[in-house]
Amino acid sequence: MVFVLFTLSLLIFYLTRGLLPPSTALAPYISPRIGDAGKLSLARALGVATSTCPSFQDFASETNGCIVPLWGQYYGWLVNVLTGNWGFTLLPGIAGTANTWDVFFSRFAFTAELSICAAILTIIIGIPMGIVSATHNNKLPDHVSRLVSLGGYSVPQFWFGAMLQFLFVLYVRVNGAGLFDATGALSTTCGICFSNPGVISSYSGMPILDALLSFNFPYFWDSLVAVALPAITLAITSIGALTRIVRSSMMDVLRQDYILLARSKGLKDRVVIYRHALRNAILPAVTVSGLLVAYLLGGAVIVEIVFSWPGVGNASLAAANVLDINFLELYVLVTALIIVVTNLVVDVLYSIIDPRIRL
Amino acid sequence: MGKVATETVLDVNNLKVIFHTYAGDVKALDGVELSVRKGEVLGLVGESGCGKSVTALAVVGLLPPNAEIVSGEALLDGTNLLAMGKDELRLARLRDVAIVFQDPMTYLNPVLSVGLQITEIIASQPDLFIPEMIKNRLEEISAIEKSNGGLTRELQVEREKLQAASDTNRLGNDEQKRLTQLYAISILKSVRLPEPEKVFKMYPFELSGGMRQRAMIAMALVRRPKLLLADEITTALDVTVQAQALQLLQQLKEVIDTSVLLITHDLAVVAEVCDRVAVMYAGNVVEVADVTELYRNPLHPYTQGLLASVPRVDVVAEQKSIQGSVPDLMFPPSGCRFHPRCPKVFEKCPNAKPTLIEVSPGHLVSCFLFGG
Amino acid sequence: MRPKPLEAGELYGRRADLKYSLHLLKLNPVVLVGFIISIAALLIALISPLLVNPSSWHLQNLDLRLCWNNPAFNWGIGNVFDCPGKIYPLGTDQYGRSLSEMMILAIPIDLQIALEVVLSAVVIGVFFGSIAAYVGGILDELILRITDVFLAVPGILLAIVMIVVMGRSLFVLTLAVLITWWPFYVRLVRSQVLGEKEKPYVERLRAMGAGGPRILFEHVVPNSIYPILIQATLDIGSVILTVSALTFIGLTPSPLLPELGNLANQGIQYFFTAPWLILFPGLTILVISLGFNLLGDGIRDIFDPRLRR
Amino acid sequence: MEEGYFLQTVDLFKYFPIRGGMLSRTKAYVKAVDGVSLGVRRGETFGLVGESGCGKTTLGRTIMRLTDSSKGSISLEGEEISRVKGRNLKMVRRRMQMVFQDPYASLDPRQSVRSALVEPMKIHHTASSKSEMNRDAEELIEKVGLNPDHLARFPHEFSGGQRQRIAVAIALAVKPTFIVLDEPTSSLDVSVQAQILKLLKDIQSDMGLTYVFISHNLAVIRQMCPRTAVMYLGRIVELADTQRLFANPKHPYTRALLSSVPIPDPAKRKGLATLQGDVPSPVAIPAGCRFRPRCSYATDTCAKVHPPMVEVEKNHWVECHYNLDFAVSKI
Repeated sequence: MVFVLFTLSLLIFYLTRGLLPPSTALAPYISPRIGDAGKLSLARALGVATSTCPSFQDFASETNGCIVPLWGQYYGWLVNVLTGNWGFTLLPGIAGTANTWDVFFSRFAFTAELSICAAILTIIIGIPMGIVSATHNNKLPDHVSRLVSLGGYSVPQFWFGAMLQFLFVLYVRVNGAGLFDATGALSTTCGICFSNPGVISSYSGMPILDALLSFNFPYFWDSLVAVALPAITLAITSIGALTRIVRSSMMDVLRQDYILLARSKGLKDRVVIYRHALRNAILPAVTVSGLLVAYLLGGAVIVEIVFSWPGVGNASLAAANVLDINFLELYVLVTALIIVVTNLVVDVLYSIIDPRIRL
Repeated sequence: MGKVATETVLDVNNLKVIFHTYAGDVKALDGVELSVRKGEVLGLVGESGCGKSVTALAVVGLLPPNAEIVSGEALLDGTNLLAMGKDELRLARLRDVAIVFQDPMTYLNPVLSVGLQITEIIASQPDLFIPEMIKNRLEEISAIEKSNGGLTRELQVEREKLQAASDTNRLGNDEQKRLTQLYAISILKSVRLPEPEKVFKMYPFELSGGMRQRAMIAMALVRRPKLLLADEITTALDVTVQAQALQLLQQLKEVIDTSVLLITHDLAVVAEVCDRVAVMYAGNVVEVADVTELYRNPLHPYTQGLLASVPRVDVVAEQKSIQGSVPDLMFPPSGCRFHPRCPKVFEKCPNAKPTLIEVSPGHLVSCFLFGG
Repeated sequence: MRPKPLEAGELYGRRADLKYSLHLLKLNPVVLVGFIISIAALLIALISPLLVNPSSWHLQNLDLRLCWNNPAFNWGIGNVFDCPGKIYPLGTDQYGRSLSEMMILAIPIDLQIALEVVLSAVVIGVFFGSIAAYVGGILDELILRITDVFLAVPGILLAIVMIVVMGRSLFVLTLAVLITWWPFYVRLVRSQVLGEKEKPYVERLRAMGAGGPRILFEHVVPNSIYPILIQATLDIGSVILTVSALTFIGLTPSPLLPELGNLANQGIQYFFTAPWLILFPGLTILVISLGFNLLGDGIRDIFDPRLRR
Repeated sequence: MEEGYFLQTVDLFKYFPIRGGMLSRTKAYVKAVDGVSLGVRRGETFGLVGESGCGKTTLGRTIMRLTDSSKGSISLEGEEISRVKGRNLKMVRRRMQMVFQDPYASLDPRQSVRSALVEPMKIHHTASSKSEMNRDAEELIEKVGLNPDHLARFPHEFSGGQRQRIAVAIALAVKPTFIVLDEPTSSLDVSVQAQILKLLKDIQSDMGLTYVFISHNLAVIRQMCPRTAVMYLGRIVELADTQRLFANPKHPYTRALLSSVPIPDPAKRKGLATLQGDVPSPVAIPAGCRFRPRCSYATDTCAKVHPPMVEVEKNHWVECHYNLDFAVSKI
């Protein structure tokens, strides 16, 4: 785990700092809009004293020895990070120097909300659909679910999202806002959520959860509506993937000898399928949940851009464009941590479901 | 098939089964005739692919979805299993016909405990099992009474409660659960598993091959079936474990008073435990006889060949094999399906299908040499 | 659907094996659809230079006309496109180019990237995966840990950073997707080879005196290649999806480039005036991707040993 | 034991480590082969019989150098082979071959019979030209009772018996002098089994081969092997001429094995004697005599002292503290 995170941080560092000449790579940092605090922080990150390189421009010039070698820069960054200092972010639109950690996590809450909603959709649709498909092999429900899952797996998310928006706006245009507080703007069907951050107290930063915790039900409904389309769009691919996995493992399991014995014992079909087959068939699906989480977090980048969702994914492109190393590192490391932890949880789950595996 | 005087449990008549595969139709069973008498062990022998397991699965309605029963009937005490509805058939499997399979590793569910795999049978239709469970527990209590010369207060209370319950045939939920568990453990004990309480909680992977086979037999035993289908139950076992399993099977047969259809490819096992034998070849029963009669006086050329090819542990003798190999049942030979390999083939064989006729009392053979 | 049975003796030899596969293919309509779509896409890609002048995408035609002036949908953006019609079957884009022509030019670009990525990933996967599985020990551990690193981060994130840093070109785009794709193949090949090398015939070959490379590359790898090829077929669709997603968010060498994701991206701003600009490129991606997925799914069924009796 | 054996193992051990926990430390060993000494005479068929998990297959694989022994020596025609490597190992492999249990799995499904037959010739450069290889392949395929038309076909087009013939032909391709037959007929039907056994006998007398015949099937062992060793939990517990071993077993385990084999003759029905309990795990082998926990003759000595291998009669070796006589219990 430590190895994975460490190697990833090196990789990202090399990608953003090592491939370009230092003057280019560091250019975004050398901007007058970074105040003295920023300068200090930068100097610390680069491992140089502000006294030897007094001006911002000096940082970027290789001649007077202000630029330390790449490994030195990495060392400086690593020491800062290990002491809890993630530096400032260069994201455009943020005045002055903003703390990377704060900016990241205020946005990350939105990404988390979106991904969790999509994950819930994936599980509650994908697993039953896979089961139905397998138990009705080559009958109508199988064909339908196969088409839906393959379709979901093949549809470009950005396009699917755009089409959903189009249909939604058409609906609002034709029928009036009705249930929705639609202003006509594409992504902000939830007017209050994003524009008035102070409306409710923030516990988690996720609008849905916060609204629930503060018993603000109109707000809750609004945020639910807001997340609906992006979450469906994000979930569509993973629903397809999960359905296919559950279907094929379920079909494998239904062919197993122990299913034959279970049926020969005179058990009801329901018992055979849900007790005997599903427990075994769910194992492959559990195994890939790490991959599914990676799917969701990766897909979130595109979906957030399409829906102008104020999460981290939406900011990733801008961050990459300005070579905002602090933001990108934090982003990559947090997602990697989530995926690695998911895999650990999978191991635990596995040993609970399958008695043959002991931790 | 001649009417048999003795009472039969299972009568299979003219059973034809086809498997539809992507490559074509496999004519797996071609009119199987078979009857199991009450209280006997009938051996069903044949080489791999001859259809012996398919026969058993067809009888209990567990053929894979690509199988089609073209014709035939399987009468269990006079009722046709093949004409039953789904639920009726499920109840028949639950109560009347139990099947024990070959490989106890793959046939037990790896993620469920042995105990659960037994108790779920009872839980699926508890009212069917309550009288037996109460009777079993009362017997256990009496046994304790006998050995200890008295009963504790709790056991006395329990006995009274159970006696009351046996009149109404109703139990409370918790009581039912407790009795089910006790009953399952007593069954595990009766198949002579050591430390049944422990085995109850164990998972299949924690048991040895022989113990798993016993656990599977226990699952059949719980139901006290009229007919037990034992499908190659000793094939995956070592000789010493095989001996244990066969011994157990014989003893249990006496205890629960059932009939057994023992499906095997091992002629030595048949000779050891069966009362009568039916020999199958390529989807047909070709010869049926009393076990001593069959081994002393095999009539069908296939039976003769099969017996001559078995190596024996007691004498050194040259084994003779049957020429050729088992036909591909997608393209079965015409007429008598054995004719391409038969040393006594004559012009009639490829052109017509012989029928199973009784040549001497209790000895049936399907071959033109004997009329057919 | 009940197949016509094969005649006896029809099932011999390698050619018969192929014939049997085709026989199964005919019986499976879903695969057939996938097969037709995939072949059609490849054909269009091959003959596209004959259909459309490959350099025509530079030519902007700003002699604009107005075709759709529905007040309900007039969002104040200039209606500058020609609608789908006789001259331009799918209308024109905001540069005045025929959308149908641009899409014909786009298909080979997307397919080429997809094939390059998948084939390279297969080659890398077969090499490192089979060696990791066969040699085992520290080498296996090392290769596994490296794939762990790449599997722990959403590929698209790495790809975005790579493209931004290394420059927006088709080569970098291909490379960026490949970097995130190869670890899956290493894992897949490794697990296939691990399973295959436990089979008794490998033991027999060792007993015969065959050396490691012969066993690995002449027997084990060819025998474990089917699932990998199936995965590759499925992945052609997925790579197209990833590439078009990257270009859709603007990581394209040129806004004019006829590439399906980029065409959709250019079109999205005219969503309500010219919805066909995003509808058709997206639909094309869906159909091609679905085609390869159907094909891969069906091939998996066909080569399923359980169906092969 | 006498000198001049064709194949001899002395105190051969094969332990498989069980790794687990942090840093994959070795937690325990599976003692698959736990000190085996045996000698096979030139031109004989040496039977190795035992139940599953007794280590007979591992012993075969260790002799074949498919897995490295943990300790002990193996010599083939007087030459120590337990540690040879590389080129020398390849030379050894040319002299000894193996036929495996499952003819379905022991052939590469994508390889035609011809290519499979020619491959060992290529590896060992035993044929100089392509035409010579083809001629040899045709000769081989006829030798095992198939015809040259079969050369172009693939394994899945053959029946089980035919496949095993092909496997035998491949083993013969490099003209070995020694073959380990690991349960060569146990996945075949009885009516086919006899053909293969006869083929193996014919080839042996034809080419002067030496066989080690591994099987769990006592009846087959009785028909095939003049001398037999009985294995239990990684050790040979009894070794004698087969005739004598079957008529007068000296080890209680051998006796138990023999009496639990049913005989295909209802007239000889005897009621199968059963051995209680299961084979202990090869990870935790009982101290003293390893058969003690299941042995009805066990004494305190058996629990404490590992019994020595003694020659109770000429060429009849038993690993038991007591010279028991079971001859009366005619089987």
